[in-house]
Amino acid sequence: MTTLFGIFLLTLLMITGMAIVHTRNLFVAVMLMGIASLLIAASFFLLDAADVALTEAAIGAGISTVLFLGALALTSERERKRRRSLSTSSLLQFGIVGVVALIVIWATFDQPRLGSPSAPVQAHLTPWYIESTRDLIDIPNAVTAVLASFRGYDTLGEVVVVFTAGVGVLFLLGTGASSRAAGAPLSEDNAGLRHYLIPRILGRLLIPFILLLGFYVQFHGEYGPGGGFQAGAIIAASVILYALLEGEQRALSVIPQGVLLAMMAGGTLLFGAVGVAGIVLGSNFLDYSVLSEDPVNGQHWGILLIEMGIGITVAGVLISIFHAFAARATA
Amino acid sequence: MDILGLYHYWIFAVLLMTGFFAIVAKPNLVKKLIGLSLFQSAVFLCYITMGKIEGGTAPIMGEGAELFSSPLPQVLILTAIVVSISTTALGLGLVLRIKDEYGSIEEDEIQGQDQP
Amino acid sequence: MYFAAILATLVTMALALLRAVRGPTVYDRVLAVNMFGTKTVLLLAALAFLFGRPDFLDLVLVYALINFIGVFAVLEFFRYRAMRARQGQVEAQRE
Amino acid sequence: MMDIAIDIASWVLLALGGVNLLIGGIGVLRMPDLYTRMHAASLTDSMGAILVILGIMLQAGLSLATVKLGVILVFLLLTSPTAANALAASALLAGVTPRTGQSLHLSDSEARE
Repeated sequence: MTTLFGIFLLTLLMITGMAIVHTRNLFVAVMLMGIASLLIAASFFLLDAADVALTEAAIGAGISTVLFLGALALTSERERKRRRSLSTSSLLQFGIVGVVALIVIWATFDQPRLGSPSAPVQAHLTPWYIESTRDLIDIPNAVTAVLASFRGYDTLGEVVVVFTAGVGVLFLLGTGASSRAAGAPLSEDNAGLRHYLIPRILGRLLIPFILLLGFYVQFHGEYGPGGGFQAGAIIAASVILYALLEGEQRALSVIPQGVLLAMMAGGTLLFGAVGVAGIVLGSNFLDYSVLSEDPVNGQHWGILLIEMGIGITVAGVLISIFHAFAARATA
Repeated sequence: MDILGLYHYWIFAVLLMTGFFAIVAKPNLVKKLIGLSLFQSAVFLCYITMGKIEGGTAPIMGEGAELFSSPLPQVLILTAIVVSISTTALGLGLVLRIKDEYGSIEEDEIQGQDQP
Repeated sequence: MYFAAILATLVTMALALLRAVRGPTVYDRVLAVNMFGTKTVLLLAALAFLFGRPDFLDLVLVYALINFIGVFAVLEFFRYRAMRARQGQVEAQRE
Repeated sequence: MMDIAIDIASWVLLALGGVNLLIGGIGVLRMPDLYTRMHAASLTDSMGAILVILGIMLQAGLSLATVKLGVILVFLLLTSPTAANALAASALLAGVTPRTGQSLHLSDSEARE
């Protein structure tokens, strides 16, 4: 029965995807992307991936829409109309896409069926991870254990990629500090959604709860779905909500750009430092067992610290990216 | 049951190609990035589907849970989602700079300006 | 037990999606997205209980709180667009 | 005995919630203009959500899950009317006028002109 639910959701997703590509109005495309993100999160949940669904919820529902709308506000909202004739190049495009689609569908016939217990994924690695999480790390959430401990190198790489992307956006768009210093102070009219009284009051009411939820997800990540990536995104979303309500200047005066840069670098450094601490205490890079007398307790400490590093970096990067886009809009 | 078991993968193939079509055929750069995110989503779903096990539950141990789906694909995709939003932001930043330089975000117009 | 509610939610989601695709105005689409969000919250809440893992309600909580930001982003976008249009008019009158 | 009573009550609530959701969904699709559609959408957000979540709450009994469900319901009941209010206000400011009288009989495609 749940398989049928999944099929229904995925069919809706396919329709949404086609509508996204078909429409010429980019604003509509972004709205439909919001729906697609909700459908994807629901599908993740049906496929037993609660952590991934939480990540998609934190990222797709808020931050992704905000970024795309910011880019649309600064460019144009519509695709330019092109003459509709079946030229050779458009035939070629349809041909290539069709052929590749057929190849991919053909390749799926070798895939193990959905949920098959004899699939290679389930063969030896999954039981090993589940067993070892119980024995070596002793936390309920195997995803957090794999993310932070067994595949710590991998996660360090991902955090560095997020950090690098954030630095890249700041290089491309600037931190906005120079234009703000030179330009006139923003008029009242230009500062957030001040005229919408009800949303503004309610938004201010909700921001503390979102922040609280962010911290809960951060520190509860070992026991339930959650962890640093999700918590960073949720905290960034609360700051972005504040910036939307009160104007970007206010948000920047609460968390200045310097602090954001320190968060971006500091979180990544914290992750690396925990790894180096493992070497200093006489074991391997990112081996947390030596952080405490008791190896299991050491693992707990290591996971807690690096999840904090991840959360700080992700929150810093996402808020910085938002400010970089917003500063361009008000300049 | 065989057909239903593969249906998920077919949807991903179609979604993958829908995104790919936007990347190849649409001249608008923002639309290309939207297509790229669709493409990424299809890959994410494909990975998560592979980790699912019949009758299992999410790999978070609790009372009454015996059989767990694979945590490994979930870890890979969890980080990939955050990386994908960062890289999409980087792409959008590039688009904004291109708009500054060329005054357009349509691919053919930009190429037209490059060839005198 | 939960099947009736889940099925109704899924059908409502499909109807909302149809409205989002058909439009006709942008506001209809924003309305559809917003409605889709609350339906997802209900769907995930019912699914969490169907699976017998009520501790996954954290995820639903995130959705109930964060979905809201999209609407604010849209409002800000409309406001910015209106402001741009007004600026454009003033400049056109000056010339 | 008590269990059966609770089961029946939660069945009724869930089914009624489902009916409300469906009615709202059909309304969103069939109503003639934006404001009437918002009316239908708010039916799913209020009655639909309240009944479904109450139905689930009865099943959960006295536990942490019930508290979480209550919090979710409160947040839903706070946010969705606010979003609807903001949306209606900005649509009205942008010049989307409610349709009245004769124009109600126009179809979607004519109204777009």
